[in-house]
Amino acid sequence: MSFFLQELVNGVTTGALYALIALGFSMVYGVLKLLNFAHGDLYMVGGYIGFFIIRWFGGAAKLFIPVPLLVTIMFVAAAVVVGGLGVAMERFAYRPLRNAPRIAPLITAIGISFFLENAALLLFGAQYRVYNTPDFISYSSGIQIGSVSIDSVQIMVLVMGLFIMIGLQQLINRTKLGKQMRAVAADREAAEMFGINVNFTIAAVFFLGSALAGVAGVMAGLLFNTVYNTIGFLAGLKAFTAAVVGGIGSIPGAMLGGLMIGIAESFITGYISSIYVDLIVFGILIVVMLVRPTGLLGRAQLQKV
Amino acid sequence: MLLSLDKVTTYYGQMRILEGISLQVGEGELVCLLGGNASGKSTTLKTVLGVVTPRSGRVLLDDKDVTGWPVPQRIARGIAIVPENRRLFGQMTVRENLEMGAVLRHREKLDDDFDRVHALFPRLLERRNQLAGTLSGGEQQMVAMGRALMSRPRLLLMDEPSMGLSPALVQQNFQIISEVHQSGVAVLVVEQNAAMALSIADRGYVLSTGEIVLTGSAAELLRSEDLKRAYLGR
Amino acid sequence: MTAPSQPASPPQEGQQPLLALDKLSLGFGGLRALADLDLQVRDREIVSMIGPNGAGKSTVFNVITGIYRPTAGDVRFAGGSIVGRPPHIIARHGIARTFQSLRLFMNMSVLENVLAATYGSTRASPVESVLRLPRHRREERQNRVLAHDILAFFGQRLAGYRWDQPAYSLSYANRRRLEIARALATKPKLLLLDEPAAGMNPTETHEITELIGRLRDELDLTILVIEHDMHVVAGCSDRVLALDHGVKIAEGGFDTVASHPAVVEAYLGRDPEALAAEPGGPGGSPTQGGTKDR
Amino acid sequence: MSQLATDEPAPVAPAGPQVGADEWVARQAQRREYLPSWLGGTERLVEKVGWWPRLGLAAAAGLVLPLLHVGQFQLQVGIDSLVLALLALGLNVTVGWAGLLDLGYVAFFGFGAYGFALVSSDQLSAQGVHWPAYFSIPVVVVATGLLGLLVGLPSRRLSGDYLAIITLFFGEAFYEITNTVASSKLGGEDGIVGIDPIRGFGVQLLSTEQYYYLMVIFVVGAMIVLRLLEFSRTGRSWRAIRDDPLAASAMTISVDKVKLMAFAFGAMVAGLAGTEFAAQQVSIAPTDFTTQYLIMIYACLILGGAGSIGGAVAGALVLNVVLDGILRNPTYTGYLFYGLIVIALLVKLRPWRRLALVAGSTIVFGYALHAIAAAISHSWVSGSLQSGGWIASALRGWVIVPASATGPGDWGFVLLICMLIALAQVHGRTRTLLLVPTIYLAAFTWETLLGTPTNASITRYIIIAVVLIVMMIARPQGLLGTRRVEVPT
Amino acid sequence: GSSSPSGSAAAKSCTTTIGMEGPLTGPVASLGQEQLHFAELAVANDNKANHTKISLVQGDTQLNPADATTVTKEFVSNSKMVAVVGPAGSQEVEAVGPLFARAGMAFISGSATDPSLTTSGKNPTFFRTVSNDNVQGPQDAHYIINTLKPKALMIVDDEESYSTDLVSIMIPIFKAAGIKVDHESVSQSVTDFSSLVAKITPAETVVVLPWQIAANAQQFGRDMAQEHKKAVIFGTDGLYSPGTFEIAGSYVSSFGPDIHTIPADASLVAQAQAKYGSFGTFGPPVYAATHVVDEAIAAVCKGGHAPTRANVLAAIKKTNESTSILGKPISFTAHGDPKNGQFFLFKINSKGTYNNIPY
Ligand SMILES: Nc1ncnc2c1ncn2[C@@H]1O[C@H](COP(=O)(O)OP(=O)(O)OP(=O)(O)O)[C@@H](O)[C@H]1O
Ligand SMILES: Nc1ncnc2c1ncn2[C@@H]1O[C@H](COP(=O)(O)OP(=O)(O)OP(=O)(O)O)[C@@H](O)[C@H]1O
Ligand SMILES: [Mg+2]
Ligand SMILES: [Mg+2]
Repeated sequence: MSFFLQELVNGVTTGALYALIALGFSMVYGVLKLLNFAHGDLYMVGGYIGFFIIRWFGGAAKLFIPVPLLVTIMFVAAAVVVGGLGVAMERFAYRPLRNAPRIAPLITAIGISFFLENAALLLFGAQYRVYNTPDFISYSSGIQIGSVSIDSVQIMVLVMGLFIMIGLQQLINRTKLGKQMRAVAADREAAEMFGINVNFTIAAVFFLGSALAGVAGVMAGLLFNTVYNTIGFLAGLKAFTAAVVGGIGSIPGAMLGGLMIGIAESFITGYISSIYVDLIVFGILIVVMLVRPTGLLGRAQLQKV
Repeated sequence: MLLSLDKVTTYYGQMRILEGISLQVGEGELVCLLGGNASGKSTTLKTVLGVVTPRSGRVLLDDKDVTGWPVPQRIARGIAIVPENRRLFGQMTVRENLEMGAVLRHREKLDDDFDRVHALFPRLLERRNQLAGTLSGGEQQMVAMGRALMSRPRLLLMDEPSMGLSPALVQQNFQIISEVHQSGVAVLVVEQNAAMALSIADRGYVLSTGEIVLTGSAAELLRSEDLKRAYLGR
Repeated sequence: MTAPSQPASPPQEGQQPLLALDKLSLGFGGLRALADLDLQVRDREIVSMIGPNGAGKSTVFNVITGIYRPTAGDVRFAGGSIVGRPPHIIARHGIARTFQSLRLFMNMSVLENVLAATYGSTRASPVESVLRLPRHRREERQNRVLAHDILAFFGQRLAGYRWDQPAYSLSYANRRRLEIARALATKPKLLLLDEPAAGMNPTETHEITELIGRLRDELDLTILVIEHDMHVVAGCSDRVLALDHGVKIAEGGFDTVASHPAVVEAYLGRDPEALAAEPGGPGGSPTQGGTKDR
Repeated sequence: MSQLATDEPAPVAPAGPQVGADEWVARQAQRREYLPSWLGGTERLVEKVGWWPRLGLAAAAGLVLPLLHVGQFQLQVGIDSLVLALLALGLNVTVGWAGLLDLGYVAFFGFGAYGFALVSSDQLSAQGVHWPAYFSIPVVVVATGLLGLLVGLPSRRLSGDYLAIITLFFGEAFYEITNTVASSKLGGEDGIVGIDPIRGFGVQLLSTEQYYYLMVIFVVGAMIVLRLLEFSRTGRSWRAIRDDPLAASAMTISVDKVKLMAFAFGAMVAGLAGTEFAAQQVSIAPTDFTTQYLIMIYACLILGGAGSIGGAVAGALVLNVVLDGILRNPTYTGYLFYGLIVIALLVKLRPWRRLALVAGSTIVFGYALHAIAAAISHSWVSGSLQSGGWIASALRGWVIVPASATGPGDWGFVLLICMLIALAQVHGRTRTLLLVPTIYLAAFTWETLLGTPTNASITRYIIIAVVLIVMMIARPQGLLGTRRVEVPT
Repeated sequence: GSSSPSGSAAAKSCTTTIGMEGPLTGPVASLGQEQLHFAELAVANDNKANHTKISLVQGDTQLNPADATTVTKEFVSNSKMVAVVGPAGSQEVEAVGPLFARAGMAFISGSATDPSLTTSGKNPTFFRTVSNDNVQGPQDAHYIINTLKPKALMIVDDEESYSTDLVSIMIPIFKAAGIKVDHESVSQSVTDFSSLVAKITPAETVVVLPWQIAANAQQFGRDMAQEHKKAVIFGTDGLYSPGTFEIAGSYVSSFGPDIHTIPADASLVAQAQAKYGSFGTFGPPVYAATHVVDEAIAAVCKGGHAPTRANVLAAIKKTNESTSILGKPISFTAHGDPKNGQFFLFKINSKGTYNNIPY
């Protein structure tokens, strides 16, 4: 039983992280119908920002500021910088393609992804950068229930993930900006005709989505300790999967999709074998997709003829 | 003048659509814009709204040059549109669509406006929680009209507002346009049904391949042999 | 008053109708879009469907063509039930349609839009096409003749020099015409037209009315039209069917239906006499001389 | 139906603008879609030559190439490009025409390669299985087509991006199976080695030249087949379901069947490419068939213009020749870098006097800055230039190269990106003004960071990334693609 | 530097080019970039010492056989190039071996360890500075069986050639010794091991990680600590990375000692760290390989011959360095394997330092 719970905790944590990346991916998709394959690389940049902040404040073992402050700075800096990067990316590379065929931005996304990966390689080097989280957030600071342990980073990831999801859901359904986002998603030109600032709205979506990726990058650094220039690829793939399986464009869907994949991976590793984990996860997802062709929480594209 | 276009030339990419259009709409006037298919009527409305910017010429609102202004600022000066093909937000409910009409009206109570729209189109009250994309063509047209009225415009642009409506609704629609007009709102309406449109309009313009070829009071236009020959028959 | 080309009469007993709707019902969630709808259409008949917006007219088309599946009832075409068949099979049986919101193949040329619709009536496999075997060549030749003939129906409106232009470059009215042409290319027996005159000016509307008549006369088609323009309805239909809330409220000749109190109440909003006499149309308007002057 | 032919008079174009006529708009659109000036002229010229003569010319050029004294390496780049071209052609059917976003496509390529390798090597048994090519290639290609059918099956229920994810799973699963799960049978990470060359009827293809010719023949053959298909019943139905599947089904097209055919056909082309790849490479491994390579195929297709046969091939040739043929050589890379800057200025800066102004100011700016830097500290300018030849002599004394270049180079790079983004924001005079330091900064970054030998491989990817982004901004429909409208659903 | 007449004469005649193949970008760029840096370092140092003018040309393979083929054809058709360092992966060597053989060009890998590369006879011009898995696998397995005496163990490969080859050599030995083996597999790009760690049973007192990325192993160890698992990690080559992998009580077997701890290498270590920052275990063997090539070229030149491919190949075959950066002599068997491939075993103490212990 405790093994089951431990795997559940592990799966939920990883899943929450996937979900966070998927959220941003899904938001951008929802508004622009754009598969932003560069999203994973923004996550990578977030990871690096976290690393360099730890280093600027003395390094993991010799921090000269309190840990909560450090973590806050890490999250804020990653959110702001990566969010800004997302906005710049939209302005520079995607905006000229607004009216292009849908497949065109796919190549731009690939170009941006190449660019970010290799610029990171150029600027930050190829070494694996290590956060050394346990040096400043000790494992014993978490909670221990029987033989199941949940450390404080895991708790932080879960709590933040939950809050961000609820926040986003509120933002989109309740606030004016959220309504504007949905309107732009539904019909960009019509939205413009009613006075919605489309450029601003899209920039806001990119900022939020990218900032989430940045935050997720820091979280991943804290959880898994390692950052390097190509971690974005796998993360982007997972995010894409989570978003689609949950129902692309749907916020709770992305969350659910991420959690599902995280937990499935964890249990398959635990109960079957890590060798088959990807295959089995794919198998499960294919079945899910065939049973619900629009994803778990996706709404069927309505077709009024 | 509430609205005037001064020698406006508009392109889509490399394609010239409007060529030196000049047109006026006075405060509280009902002006109709006629023309054959693809003559640039919708483009004219889009130019007024600012969705497309002219390459040369000026757009004046209240005698102020707004040519380079973005759409939201123009809308804030009291323009609203019933776009061609309705352009509803299909994945949003009827109610939300109506709200989007008033998106620039900050922190105001919208209840009165909802009541007014619902009074005009009771069907919309009945269907307020249906997704707009699943409405029938005519129902969608009602939402489009209601949405435009939500912003309490001073100048209402309408692009073929009666397309796809039942005869009763077409009647009602023209009546609504008249009422709106009588309440002091200026209206610039594009219609295929020239005779009907002219019967309620003050003045009219006829567009042909991007140029204004005829203009005059509604009564003059109705009598004009040119219009009969050129627009109503061939 | 424009007289229909054939006197309106209910379908005769004994003669098998080409299309028969039998207690057709369809609901969307809580909404009843169609309720126990019966309709019989004989060969070479032009039947118009009118009704207020949201009455379920387009839905009838969607059910007939297999895009929606009715919750109850039956659709019989040329004697056999076609409920549950996929759209392309129904289309191959001989039912073609146009869409209220245009659905052309926007990036294909005018000619190709028409040719694409011959898929069901041709057989050449990819291998035959690549090797240019006789069957492919014969079919292509026939298709071209067919396309030419169909497009010729629209006279100058879809004249030859624009056959190679992509459909998106056409004006709204021409797109509507192309939709009809494309539907004709499936070699249908029954043609369903959903608001063919929407977005057209009075002259063009008149053209469409004439076209519908010619299609029946020259191609022996049976036609079901949805239209809100009373000039079209009056000008071409043998029989008119009025729907409201998915229920048939009147059926018969134009005059009968148009003066039916329920129809006037729910749909026309006022007296049909006044409607037909209103300015702008071919029916006794001041511009009538202009429209006939070709 | 031919009795329908009416005796309408031949269509005449109306003279002058006419109310209610939209002829002129259509005409105008046609006339104006050309690029301005000489570019448009070239485009029109190319269009005058018909499709088939153009193909003939291209094929002849391809066949003549090896006679022009090119090395093994150039030929290998040619083969790689042609394999990519063949793959892009197949993908064009599924993605470009039928509009099915197939992200598992690379697995068909891998399947073809593994299929061929298994029946042409010692992998399956001690003595091995060694089928002759005229037997093995058709079998493998057909098997790949069947696999395509199988993978395409979900496309009957799923659409758009949901289909994309299923096919992506399939691609990843293929990698997993070859790499990890079935490693004992398929050789695991080491793949399959010792694959037979293409052989049969007593002939064996061994040399690079022979494979090059074979690939030219295959690519040209595929182009011919696809062209013949494009305007046939099948090709039309593919393009129709892309634009509007629902309307297609109402127009007698059996959408499911047509989709499956598109999948299968694309897969067969990929399978064919796989067999050639395996035979030519002699050994294959799972890492040859990764998502990275899939991305490359997509890049070729879209860069060239999705939906265009010539575009798919052109995209593959351009991209791969730039990536492998040019950017692997640091000297060429330098030329390309400075050349692109100059061309961009030439194309973008009008009138000429503005260009002269910018060029002049940049030169003055550089020398002034260099002089100031040299006056402050010699170490600021004592680094060595990375470019060689005449570029170096032109830049000496103009661009600052500090003795220790890494730090400043990094910051220069970051600053350069910021400047470029800023350039996209501003217009008019500010932009002209900003151009000067940006050009200078570009040269500085090149000489201190991007152009250094250590970074050559990274720079190669950075340049290709920038080229992809800029190309898409400049021509969203791709090199040879045509403008299309997406029909909103 | 000195300016002896013989030195400048050698420099004049001894101008040549060598190639370097490795995954310089892409998913395993960390590995390839380190190799590149050490190759550059070696060329620079050796040029200075031998008064040669060898220049290094890089070719990015992304660990991809097809790319390696393209790069190799480029190198082979470059008439100035006389020998190549790399490629990194065994599957790449497999793909390019025949090409090098046909060109008569030597190539020396610093990381391809598949035993069959040298035994198959298909790669006559191939050399390597690392020992193959047939040496390391059994040696490690027997040490684990005899000294650590586990009842059951977990062995996790990283889906790369090196790792799976080693695992497939070790597993039969463990099984024969009656040890229950749980074989798992995670790709190098995975950085989350918590689920895997949760699977370690109390009976599994040893976890074998034949991995190449030390940071991943460190994370694995941390996940174990977090879930209170007490098993001992036994790693191989790639985990040898003081400062990165420092889970106390772990064992690491390595083809060479830590060059950080070899007094003779001190200046080199300082030089590398100053120029490229910290490094792991992929660089030094490539330094050794490059050094072998450099020395061979210098020897050919000293002998008064032109540094042609054939001459350099012959000189490399004769390599006999009494010492090297790897802290052991380098010479090659007839197949190109390093002679007396020797391995070292280390145990990490609680301060994270590596102590050499006897096998
Ligand atoms: N977004 C666009 N991009 C390119 N061309 C366009 C665009 N919108 C319209 N056009 C072209 O501009 C021309 C004029 O279009 P416009 O919509 O203004 O005509 P209209 O008078 O409203 O016609 P209709 O009666 O059919 O609505 C048309 O030929 C159309 O093809
Ligand atoms: N896919 C759907 N989902 C939900 N409701 C639908 C759907 N399709 C149609 N409806 C509803 O069914 C009713 C009938 O629609 P239909 O399109 O048949 O009307 P119509 O008679 O064609 O009207 P109009 O003349 O305005 O086109 C409408 O109230 C519409 O809202
Ligand atoms: Mg219009
Ligand atoms: Mg309808």
